[in-house]
Amino acid sequence: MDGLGALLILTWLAPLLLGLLQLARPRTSVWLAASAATPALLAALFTPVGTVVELPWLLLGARYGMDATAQTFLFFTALLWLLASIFGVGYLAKDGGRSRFFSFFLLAMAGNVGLIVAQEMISYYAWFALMSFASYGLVIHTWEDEARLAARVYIMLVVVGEVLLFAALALLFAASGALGFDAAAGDLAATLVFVSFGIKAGVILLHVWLPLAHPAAPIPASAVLSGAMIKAGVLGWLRFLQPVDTYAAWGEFLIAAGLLTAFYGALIGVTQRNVKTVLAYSSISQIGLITVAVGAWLVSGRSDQAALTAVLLYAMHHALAKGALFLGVGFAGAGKGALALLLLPALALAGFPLTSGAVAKAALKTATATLPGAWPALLGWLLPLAAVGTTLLMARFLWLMARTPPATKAVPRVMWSAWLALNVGVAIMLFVWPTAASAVNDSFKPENLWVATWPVVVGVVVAAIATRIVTTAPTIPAGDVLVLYQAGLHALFAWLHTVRRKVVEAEERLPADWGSVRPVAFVSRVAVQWELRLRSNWLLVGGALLALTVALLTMIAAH
Amino acid sequence: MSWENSLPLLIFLSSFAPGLVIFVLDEEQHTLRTVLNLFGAVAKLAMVGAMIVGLLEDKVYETRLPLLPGVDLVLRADPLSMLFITLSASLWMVTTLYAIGYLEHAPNRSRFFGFFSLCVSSTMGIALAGNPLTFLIFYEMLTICTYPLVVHRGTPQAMLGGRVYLIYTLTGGAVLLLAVVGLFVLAGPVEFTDGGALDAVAAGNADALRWLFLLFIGGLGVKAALVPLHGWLPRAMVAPAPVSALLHAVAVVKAGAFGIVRVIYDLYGVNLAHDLGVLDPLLIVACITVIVGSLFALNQDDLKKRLAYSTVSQVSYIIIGVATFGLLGSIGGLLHLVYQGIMKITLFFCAGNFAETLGIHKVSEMDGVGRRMPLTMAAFTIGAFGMIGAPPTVGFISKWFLGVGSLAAESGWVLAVLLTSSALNAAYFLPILHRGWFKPQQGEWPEEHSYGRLETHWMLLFPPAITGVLVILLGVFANMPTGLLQWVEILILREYRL
Amino acid sequence: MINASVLYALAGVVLFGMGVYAMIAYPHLLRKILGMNVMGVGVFMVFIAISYQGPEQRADPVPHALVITGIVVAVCATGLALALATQLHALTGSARIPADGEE
Amino acid sequence: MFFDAAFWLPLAIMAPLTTALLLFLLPRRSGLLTVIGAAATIATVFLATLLVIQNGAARHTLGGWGAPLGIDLTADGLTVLMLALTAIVGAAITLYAHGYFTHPVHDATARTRYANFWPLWFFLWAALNALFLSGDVFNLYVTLELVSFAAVALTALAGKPAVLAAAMRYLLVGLLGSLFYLMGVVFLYGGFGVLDIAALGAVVTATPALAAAAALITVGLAMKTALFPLHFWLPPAHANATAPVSALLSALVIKGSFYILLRVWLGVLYPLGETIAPYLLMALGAAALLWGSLQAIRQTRLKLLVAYSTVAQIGYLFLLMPLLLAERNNLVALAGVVCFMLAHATAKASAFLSAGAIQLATGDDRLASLRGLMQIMPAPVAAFAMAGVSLVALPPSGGFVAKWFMLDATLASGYWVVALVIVAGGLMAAVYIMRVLAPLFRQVETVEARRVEHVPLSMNLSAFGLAVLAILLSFTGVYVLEILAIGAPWVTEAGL
Repeated sequence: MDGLGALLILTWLAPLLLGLLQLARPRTSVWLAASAATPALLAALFTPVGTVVELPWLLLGARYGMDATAQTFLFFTALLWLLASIFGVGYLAKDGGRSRFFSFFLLAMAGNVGLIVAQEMISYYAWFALMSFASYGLVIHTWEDEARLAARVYIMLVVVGEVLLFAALALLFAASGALGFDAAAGDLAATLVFVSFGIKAGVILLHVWLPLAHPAAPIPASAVLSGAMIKAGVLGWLRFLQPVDTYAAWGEFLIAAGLLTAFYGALIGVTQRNVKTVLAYSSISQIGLITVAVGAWLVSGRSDQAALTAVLLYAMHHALAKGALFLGVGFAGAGKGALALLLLPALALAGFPLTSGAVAKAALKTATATLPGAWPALLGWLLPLAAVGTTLLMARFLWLMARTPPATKAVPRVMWSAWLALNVGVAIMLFVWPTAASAVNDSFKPENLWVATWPVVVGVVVAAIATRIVTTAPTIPAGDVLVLYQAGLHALFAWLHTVRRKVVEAEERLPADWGSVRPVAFVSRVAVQWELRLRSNWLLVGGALLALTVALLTMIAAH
Repeated sequence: MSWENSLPLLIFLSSFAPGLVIFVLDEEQHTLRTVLNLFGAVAKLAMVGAMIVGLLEDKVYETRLPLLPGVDLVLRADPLSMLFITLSASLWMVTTLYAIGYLEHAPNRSRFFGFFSLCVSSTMGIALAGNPLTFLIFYEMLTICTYPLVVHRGTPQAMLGGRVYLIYTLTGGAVLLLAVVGLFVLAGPVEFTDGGALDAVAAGNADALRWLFLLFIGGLGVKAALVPLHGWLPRAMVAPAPVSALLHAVAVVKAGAFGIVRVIYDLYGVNLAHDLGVLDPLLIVACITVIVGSLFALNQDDLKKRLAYSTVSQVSYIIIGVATFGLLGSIGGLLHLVYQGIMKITLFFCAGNFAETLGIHKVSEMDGVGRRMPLTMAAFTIGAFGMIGAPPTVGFISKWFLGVGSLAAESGWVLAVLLTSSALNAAYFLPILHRGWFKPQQGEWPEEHSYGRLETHWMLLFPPAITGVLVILLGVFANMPTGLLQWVEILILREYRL
Repeated sequence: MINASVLYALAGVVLFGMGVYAMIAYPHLLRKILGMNVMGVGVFMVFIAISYQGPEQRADPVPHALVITGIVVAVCATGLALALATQLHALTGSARIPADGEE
Repeated sequence: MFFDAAFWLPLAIMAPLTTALLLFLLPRRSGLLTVIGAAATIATVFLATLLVIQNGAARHTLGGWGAPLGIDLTADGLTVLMLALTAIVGAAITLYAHGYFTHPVHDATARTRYANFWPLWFFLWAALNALFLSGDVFNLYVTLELVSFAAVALTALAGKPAVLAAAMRYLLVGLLGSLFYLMGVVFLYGGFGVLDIAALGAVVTATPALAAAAALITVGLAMKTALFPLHFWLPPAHANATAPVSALLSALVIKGSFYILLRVWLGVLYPLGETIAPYLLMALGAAALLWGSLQAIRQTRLKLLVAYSTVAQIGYLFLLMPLLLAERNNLVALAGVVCFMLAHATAKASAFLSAGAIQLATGDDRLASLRGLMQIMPAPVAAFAMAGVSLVALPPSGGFVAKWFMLDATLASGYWVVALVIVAGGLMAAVYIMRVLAPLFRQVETVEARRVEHVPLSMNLSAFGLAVLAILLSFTGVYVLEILAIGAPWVTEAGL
């Protein structure tokens, strides 16, 4: 293991150790914690693709490495975590639970970073679990009612996800006999992978925790939850599903599911009144588009790099933009400047030309162009429509932000610098990122410029009209279909409770005290009575004596 | 008798003899008792270490005393017994330390530590037993020696718990006795052999062997707490925490599970057991136990009771492993034999700490306990995640092998059972963690003691800390060369005669 | 064909039976002790009867020796029994065995 | 001469008998005399035992007269085992009695009465040794009566009305039983013209005389052995006697009559072994086991509980009758029965002795008053617990070895129902033993310790020693089997 390899290990080791240190010694400098993502960032920039570190003694034989996918993911993840933690230093300056927050924050970071550089299933699973469980501390941090509800829903889905993922892992291992990422098992395994990572990513119907949890967490945590952590689900699909022929149908399913998610997120999102909930639904909507890209990747096969590139670019674009938007919530009421600055990530998300969103959309279009059947045509219509939805969401978001009453205190400088840095990232990163070069070129093509522009315009117009017409917007509670799930869950728990009560009753019927069991008690009482008679009545004994003698005689004589 | 051949006996005596001496000690001879206890524990650990080294050099350690015509009392070291004995010797060491701290001011300490030592001696005997009769002898001895520990407090509740314990375990012992004698009548004096010892009599006796298997499992299943034979376990919870820890992790419950392992691997032989078709019914019973045990644990407000039901469920993971025909599942089962011990002992240590330091006995009293006792709560957290089977704890490692093992054995439904259990484990452990770490404290602790700078007495704090760290380290470094995993793999290959 | 020795033997058996009956049926201790003696006499009669070996031969001497021993034993038994009975009478004022109930 | 076992056989009777006579004459010297007498008896018994083990069965013709008129003493493996058992248990009880009868809780008159223990006990010892050594069926009758007389007198020693009644009943039952036996002997002699067991064994055939003899002998001895339902006399006698006497009665006296039963069936009545009579005995044994255990469980007094335990455990002795008799060379079954006698004798003696110590110290033998005694008198409690382990037949203990042999024999012959009864008996024994032990662990509310009388070391030592022996007997199974084979005519090679 050379220095660059060591750096690869340090990506997760640093936040892990610093997180534990923070847990054990709450007085530790918070800046140390804030810098924990630095090794990951450095590794993303300097560790060459193809670096592999084998640690056979770790877990069941661990393998870490850098590939193109990991590089992109690691870069935006590390960047977002770094800036979010710097932001957090300011945001939580007055918070009594700051060190505890940072402990969980760093542990979640270690998980997020670790799963990106992991190159086999067990390590991925381990880091995924660490990230998921540690995030509980982030979601519940404020201890408000919403946070506690959100945390409850969150942890349930985490457990379900973990359990299903374990099953998927086992099936994949059973199929291939190895722990690497190149196994493909049957439909059951694929279903499990889809669902377990779908929960994390927030695909339609599996998304219910997301609109609750992302808003409930403190802002820096929301940023990484929405920006970085849900991408772990996407990465999971990339790692655990293989673009092989048997999975082509799954690809089409993913495309369909992604489209549904994209529209569904937008539809529900515009009805929300909490800025962060709007953003959370926007994340769901965007994840839908990334899911489309992943589906395209599954359909198009291993040889076609376009789809994979689309996934990576879209993930990076969304991570940075959504991160910037969430951090921006911290500047609500901080004046016109902040609001204006928010336009950048908002437009980027909507895919307006010259923004990272346009680049990502161009990549997505290239990726979907080669799809079989009616897909390209269909997507050609639906993707811009999705962008309309996104625009509406962003409009709703900005409108809500603008209506926030002015804040009384000035925002600390640390937060400003972190946010600004992230906005710079949003502005330039996709334009300088090496693998994005062709997508950048594509995005400047006239037809693409047109496709990028009109939905935004339409969206803005619709939004403008809507603010006039719609006076009473319908309110859909955050988590939407969660209500249905809760009903189902209640039924399940009621059933479980009945089962449990029945078993407990059965268990209680196992007697502890045999003496009090009625037949036993009866027999022993009768026995004691007769024994006393036997002991005081010679005739009884004499009878027994004679009977025995006669019995023996007959028995012997009978022979 | 050469040195090598007396070593198993010495290992037995290293706790037996101190135990006997402790009985006659005065209540106040605290120091001498502690010295005796710790000396025994250290000496035993040293001898076990020497034995492991020797076994690697292919030495044979076997103590043989004539007992009955044709059947000797055999104490022998083989890889499987070393697995169990290493576990129990190490955990005994830790538990002794804990018990000394726990019972510092309690009455009847001489009696307690005397039986405590005898209990461990019996466990050593069970581990080293080289034939069914020897196993039975120590198995019953364990039953007897544990009773005074269970009823140690002498409260009506304790007496009831003890009585139920005896009713169950003695009945189980009687069934086991029938099995052992029946086997002796059928097959003559057999000894535990890698890969099984009954091949010679298997032909033509299939039905008899199946009945005997039923008796064996019936007898051992009581201690292993297979549903519906588990009723004693939650009631035995009235015992002091170190006893519960020992009972659940090393001694009684584990003895039952170990016995089942022995019967399947070294008596019947896993191949023969598979051919007889007795593994699948056992697997089903174990699966039912896993689920039912977890279900019981839900909503159980008494912390130790919750842990007890969790044991019911977890020990059957071991049974699932050995009842799954295939290398991977078997590895998982044996790994869990060790891992479950470490995890459960951690949890019980922590439960004991809460009870002893703050007077907390119920889950509902645990709000905010993590801030008052962070280290204990951390250890508890690790143990709990181990039980759920989250990586990188040891619980994950064994669950992984069990899971892929069940798939390899083409009984995928077992995987579903395991995962349901995991989810249920999460359902009853995570709320505890939530209370401990996140909920704010409500009111005063029921009964708080102060221990200066540390959150509790150091003798109470170190044991869970050590075992908690082990839960992580053994999981993280599971694949270390010459580690446990390799050991178990070699062992299993021998059992399958591969 | 019943000859004298068989008759004696049968009488002995009958005596034995009467003794058993007396020991069982009569609560008074003295009757019990007497019953015991009657039983003994019955046994001895049978014993002596079987020593008859026909008109030509002398009687078998062994049963005689045994019966003498037996009488000694019976006398001892009677003595012991009477001593105990006296004691019991002295202590309880009754010459019956008190009903044995739970204390 | 000294290396001939036969030389020592009469001495094994003479030594205790002489001691008994001397004790009658010189009651003031009882301390010294008992020590010398016990030592001499034990020494001769052990010499005889060792020599028999080494050289095989021995026969001594008293006065050189020889059968039929003379009396022969015979010793084979079974004999020496019983002799040794009597010596060991007797020695422990002797030691115990020294502490017990001189204890200051007894008043002067009681102590004077108790002085009679010593000659009676040595007389009993002599009678038991004579019983085990007797080689003909009439001698067995005489020794049986002698044992019975000594036992009755010892029972009456306690002096209370209840115990006198019990002794009276005991005597009458004993006489009834032995007269039945004698009648059986008469039939044997009438039928076959010999009394020597070995000689009888050579000539017996299944005739009506043998049948009548079998019925009478069996019933008589079953009564004296207190086999259910003829056990009614035992609990009051054993429970009300003084502790050393209870131990003697339960441990040794009962075994005397069973020994005769075993001898006579194996040596003489075996032609009837194929009938269903042994199955009746087996059924009664099973009934005794279950009935006695049930009664023991229901008792509230310690000594009555132990006495009923004896009623129950006698059942074990009869359970294997069909096995023993149908195939006379079933050495495993025989070993089971004999091991059981050894284990039961030591364990039950220890149980009675420790119960006696507790009763002496607390003046109370209700189970409820045992609470909290563990700290105050650990030695008797520990002894009782260890004896209990053997009575329940948990490993490792003598009782377990016996149970192992029994189960082995029954399962090997397919009597699995009997095996189940054996196991059930063990479990029920556990229940009544725990009824004694559990209260000992109960929490005591008052901090102040209960006041109890001091228990002398000799008592503790003997109770504890016997209990340890009951445990250590677990290592004797192999040797018992070997010794039993010595001079046993019914053992063929196939049986080993």
